Amino acid sequence: MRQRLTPSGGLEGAAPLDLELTRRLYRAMVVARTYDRKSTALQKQGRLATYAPFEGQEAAQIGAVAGLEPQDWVVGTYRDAALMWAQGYPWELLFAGRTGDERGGSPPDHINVMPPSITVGGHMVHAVGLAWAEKLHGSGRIALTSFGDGATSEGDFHEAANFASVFDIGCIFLCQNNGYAISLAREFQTRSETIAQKAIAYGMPGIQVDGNDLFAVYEAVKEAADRARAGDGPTLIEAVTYRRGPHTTADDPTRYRSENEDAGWADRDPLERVRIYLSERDAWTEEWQETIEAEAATEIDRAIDLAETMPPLAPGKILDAMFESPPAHLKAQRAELLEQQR
Amino acid sequence: MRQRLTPSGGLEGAAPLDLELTRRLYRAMVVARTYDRKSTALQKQGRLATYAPFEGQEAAQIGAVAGLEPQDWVVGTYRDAALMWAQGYPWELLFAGRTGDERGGSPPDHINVMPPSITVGGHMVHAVGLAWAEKLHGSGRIALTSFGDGATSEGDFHEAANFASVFDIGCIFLCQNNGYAISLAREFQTRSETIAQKAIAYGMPGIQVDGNDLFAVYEAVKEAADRARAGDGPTLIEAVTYRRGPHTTADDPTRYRSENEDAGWADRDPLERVRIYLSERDAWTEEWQETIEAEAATEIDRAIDLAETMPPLAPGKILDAMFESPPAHLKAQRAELLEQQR
Amino acid sequence: MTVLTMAKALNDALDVALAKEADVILLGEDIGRTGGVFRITDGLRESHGAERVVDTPVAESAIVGVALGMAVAGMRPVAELQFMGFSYPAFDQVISHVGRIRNRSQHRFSAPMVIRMPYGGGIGAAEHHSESAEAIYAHTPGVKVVIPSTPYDAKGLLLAAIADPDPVIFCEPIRLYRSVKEEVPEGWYEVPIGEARTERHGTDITLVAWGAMMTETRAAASQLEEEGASVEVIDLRSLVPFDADTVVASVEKTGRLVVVHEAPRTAGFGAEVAATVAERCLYSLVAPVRRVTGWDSVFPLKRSEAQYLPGVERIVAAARQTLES
Amino acid sequence: MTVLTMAKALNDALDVALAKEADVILLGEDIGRTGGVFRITDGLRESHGAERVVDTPVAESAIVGVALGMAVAGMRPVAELQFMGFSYPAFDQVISHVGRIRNRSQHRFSAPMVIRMPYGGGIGAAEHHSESAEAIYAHTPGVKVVIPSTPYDAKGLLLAAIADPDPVIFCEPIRLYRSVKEEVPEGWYEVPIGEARTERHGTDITLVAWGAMMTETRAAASQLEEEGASVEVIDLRSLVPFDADTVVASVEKTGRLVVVHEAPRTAGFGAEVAATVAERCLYSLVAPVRRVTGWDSVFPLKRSEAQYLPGVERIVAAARQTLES
Ligand SMILES: Cc1ncc(C[n+]2csc(CCOP(=O)(O)OP(=O)(O)O)c2C)c(N)n1
Ligand SMILES: Cc1ncc(C[n+]2csc(CCOP(=O)(O)OP(=O)(O)O)c2C)c(N)n1
Ligand SMILES: [Mg+2]
Ligand SMILES: [Mg+2]
Repeated sequence: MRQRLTPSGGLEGAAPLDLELTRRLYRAMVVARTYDRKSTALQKQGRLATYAPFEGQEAAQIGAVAGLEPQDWVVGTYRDAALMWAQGYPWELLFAGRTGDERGGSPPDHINVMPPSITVGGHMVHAVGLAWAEKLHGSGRIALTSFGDGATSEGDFHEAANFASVFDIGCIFLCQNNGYAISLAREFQTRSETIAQKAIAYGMPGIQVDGNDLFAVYEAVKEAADRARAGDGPTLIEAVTYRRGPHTTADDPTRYRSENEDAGWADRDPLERVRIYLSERDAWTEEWQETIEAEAATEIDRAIDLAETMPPLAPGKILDAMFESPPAHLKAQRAELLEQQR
Repeated sequence: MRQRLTPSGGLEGAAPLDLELTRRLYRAMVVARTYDRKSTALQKQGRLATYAPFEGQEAAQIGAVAGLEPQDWVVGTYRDAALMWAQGYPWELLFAGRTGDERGGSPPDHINVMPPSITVGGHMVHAVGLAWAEKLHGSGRIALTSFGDGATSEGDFHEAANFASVFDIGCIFLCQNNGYAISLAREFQTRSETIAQKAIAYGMPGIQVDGNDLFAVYEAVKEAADRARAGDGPTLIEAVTYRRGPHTTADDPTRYRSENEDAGWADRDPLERVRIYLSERDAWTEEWQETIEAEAATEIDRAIDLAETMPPLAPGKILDAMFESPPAHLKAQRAELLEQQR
Repeated sequence: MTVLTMAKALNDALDVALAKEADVILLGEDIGRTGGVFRITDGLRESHGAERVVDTPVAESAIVGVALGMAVAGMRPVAELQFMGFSYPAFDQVISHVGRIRNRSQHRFSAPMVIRMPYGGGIGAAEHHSESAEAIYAHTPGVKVVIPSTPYDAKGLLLAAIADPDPVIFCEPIRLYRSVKEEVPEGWYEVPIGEARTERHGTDITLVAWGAMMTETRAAASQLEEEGASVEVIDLRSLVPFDADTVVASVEKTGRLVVVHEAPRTAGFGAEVAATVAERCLYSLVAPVRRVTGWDSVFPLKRSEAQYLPGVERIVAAARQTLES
Repeated sequence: MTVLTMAKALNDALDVALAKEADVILLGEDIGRTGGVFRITDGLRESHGAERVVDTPVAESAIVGVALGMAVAGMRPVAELQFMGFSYPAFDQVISHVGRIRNRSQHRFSAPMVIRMPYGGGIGAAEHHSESAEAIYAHTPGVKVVIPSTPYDAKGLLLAAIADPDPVIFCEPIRLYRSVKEEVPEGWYEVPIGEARTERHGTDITLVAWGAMMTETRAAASQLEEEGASVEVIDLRSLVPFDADTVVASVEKTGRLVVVHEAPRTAGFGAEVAATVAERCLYSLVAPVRRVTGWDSVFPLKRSEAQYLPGVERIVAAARQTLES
């Protein structure tokens, strides 16, 4: 398992990122964690629908995007808010989605990030298609698709990986192995010792990295991105991390895992090791921490505000995006719907 | 790639089967080839529907069953007539199926062979379920599922293999890599150098054998069967062979492969090397060859006769096996059908 | 007799089946250690063992296909798919194999198995968690389709499904899991598959519904009765076999039909009900048939859910129009 | 104008589309080197290159899901599934993603793509090669469903489908690929999706059908005309959008309706047609609606095929009964 930054903040080899960028990414992880914890809090207040926390996976998500170009496609899941945000998906839309508003799935025009995939497995083939189209268009863009350890059991994972390798598609398969698929521990999900070794089935490079290590994740993704852009095809990256929280706010992890297991991972916090790394290089101070936490709080509160003050979708709108323009039967049903609303 | 019997009939190591059994299996391959060639001939006469010839794959099929017990489950495909027959599926039913008669899918009660799978990929999960049930019943039975190189691209292959390994199911995955999926050459189907290495994705043993080598196939299956019966789970076996004929009688291989390629494989005929092996040990003679060919012809002709003289399914029968007993709507439709027949 | 929610009644049915029949086995995602996302299998792993209440990897096609293999080998698998919206990856197994193995083998092999799936909306869930695709399964030859609307029926129908010699798609209305309680007998009892239940007898109009929409339909019926109409309410309970006789007999009496379902309208099962009436008792109809259904759209997210779900008002309005003509 | 079979007309449409639109790409099993099992893509790989006519591995879910990704990124993929019976492994992609991406993203992303699939029986094929599951796709929100019955419509509808901003399930009746020829214009022309075609005008009875069953329906109409009935024949051509107005206007005129389809009866699209009529023009109906359809069974193998397929006699008989009442 590749590691560049040890849990205690020690560096192996040369730093892959300069201090300034490292600070930016550290800050991004702080903002992401703020969003994540805030979402859980809001859900408890009934202001958001069920939420899937990603605490513990910040490095895997922020580090991955650091290895991409701004116009590359990102196709992630319900647990990838940080990943999507890092590639330009606005927090307010991520919140909006969780309030149960369709507009949360509609990123700004120039943002090449798909709405979060709610089904497990089905989105990876889309990433392959996106990257394939970019290849044919010669845009130089690639795609990264993120998924969990559980998703690797779905047939679509297999079909996506095989297509990508057969056609040399510039698609990065980023598996955030967070130890669980809801209640099923990784060891019961598959018998392969690593997820990375599944790449062998496709004659594709497979890399296992410490998913709580910002540098290692960045490096692996950058390497895979360079290969993809060069036309040398896909890479499977297993980022070994841990889902610190419940599967979703509706889940009770005590039913299937022990407190001490969680504790063990607390020491491997993805933010803490970067903090130590920075502070040892005088690039982190208490004051700065307070500043960025305050900024994060403001940024997230603003986003919540935007999401919650969005006027509801106008009545009938739910029928307006089934097709580019509604056929007669949907127009008629829309009229029925408006009739009923009165 | 494991090999025990070279194309020129040379033996590597000790013979895994005694001469008598080897003669029986050779004879079986002769009968199978007779069935196969006869089927193509009958199809040309319009007496059978489209047929998928297996010439060249006799050792893979006959050798595999030699490694099983009579009550083990066999779950194969449209190209596995020899495999199914070797495990007890009567020729006349295999013919009947090809004449377009549902009864061809109904083997005798004590025969644990599923009707041939027409869809690619979907049948492997059934084999896992069969073996799982036998395991729970403690019957000592296992299952072998056969499929092609193309089938390994289907999601169901992946899901079946993963389930089998996660639950230590006694299921043997026999891939007859015959070089093509209809027109798609193996090299374009997947980038993994071997099919056998796909086993690594499941932490499962994977074995590549010369599929035209009766001994090597037998040995690999026997080894996998012993492991399965011992409760040690599944094995993936890649039998490297070649589809000498067209995909089906409706296919024209000249559109996608060259004559000389075919020629190359003629030298690797699965029957010929066993013949040489036997004759070098005075266990094969011209007369015996003539005898078994004559017997094969009689056996196959008898089977055709049985299939062709089967009275057609009685009118309405096509609705009688949708459920154990037809519900009211099917009874009514049955009456409508009989009405219309008059 | 004990008073149970539908969730508990289903849990009880599975418990009873596991205890009675050694070949019953439960397969699904998170059904063991957590007892399922809706806790329908709560406690069963503890009481019947991990070998019989199996937590599977995340692979629906394998769950159903493996269950089919088990059924062929003599077991009685009950597969849980976490939501109907996640049953689609297994659709090929259902339509290509589960519904066909008996016919393919002319009775030599069969698939006595149940595929349970929570379905329907109304709980403000994420996309794919509010599906009503029962018509798709009803159009799939060789499988039965059952949808209970009460705890009593839920237990009895599930036990009947487990005892059935053929595969049953068992749709569980999420909204009803814990919203109603009723007396449910202990032990094994069966509610026959293929029989609709006439819940309320009336002479002016027939309301046909199933699953979660029974709640709104019952409320609409009460309101209409207050307005002086005599309303007959039929809970279909099974879509396959579809108890057409009960519906036809009712419409022959009332002359009026409103069908209610949550699924999209076009080619929904309401069309089958309406078509059957137009074929079999056209001359009894004194008013056009009406369908009160979901729209031909994706089930919307939380904030717009109410715009999609057929409510009491829509049913009442459609019934009034029908009664007026 | 040249006289073409439907197979050639479809091949021509794809050729024209590939030539006109650089973003059109064809994906499927064996569509390149062999030109497809039905030779619909014959010669296209040679003329447009292996990059645009792509032979894929055997994986339907990927074919459809990858096509969706391509469409989102601005291409116009046309996926071929070898037979409708092999479209089911891709069903999750169709119902969960292809039909939803536009709504999920509120128009930000869309899927202008076509999924072609040969469908229907009558050629004595093996199991799974004779499916008619059009009603399942018609019940899938967000996709259009098109079924031509003539070479002219086949080319025009396929080009319209390729030009359509939304996904289209394009069902090709296997039996008609080479059974009929007609004049087909050269170059690009479109037949509007969502418009039924009234093929024969009459006043006594309306026959509605689509796809391969148009052959039997036409023959039945001629026979009925010989018997003195004035028959209106409607080829639906599109199931989604369903041209209800044309059917309703016709039944308002004739007062009689027989719907014909090859698919199983229960919850087939014939039910939607019948239900629409029972809703919208009940008072015009002078006779019960009748459905002449396949049975609620698996499509049988060669020797029993004739027992399943609705034949001219069955259609004529149903129409006679309808005319007599
Ligand atoms: C096709 C499908 N099956 C089942 C589910 C229900 N489900 C939601 S998340 C989940 C577990 C996924 O685990 P993993 O892939 O490891 O991702 P994680 O939640 O751990 O990030 C399951 C089974 C689903 N959403 N889609
Ligand atoms: C699910 C599915 N997709 C496509 C087909 C059409 N088809 C029949 S055989 C075949 C190729 C299979 O190749 P392989 O698995 O190598 O087996 P082989 O025919 O070579 O024995 C295809 C694509 C099918 N029968 N089922
Ligand atoms: Mg996980
Ligand atoms: Mg092959």
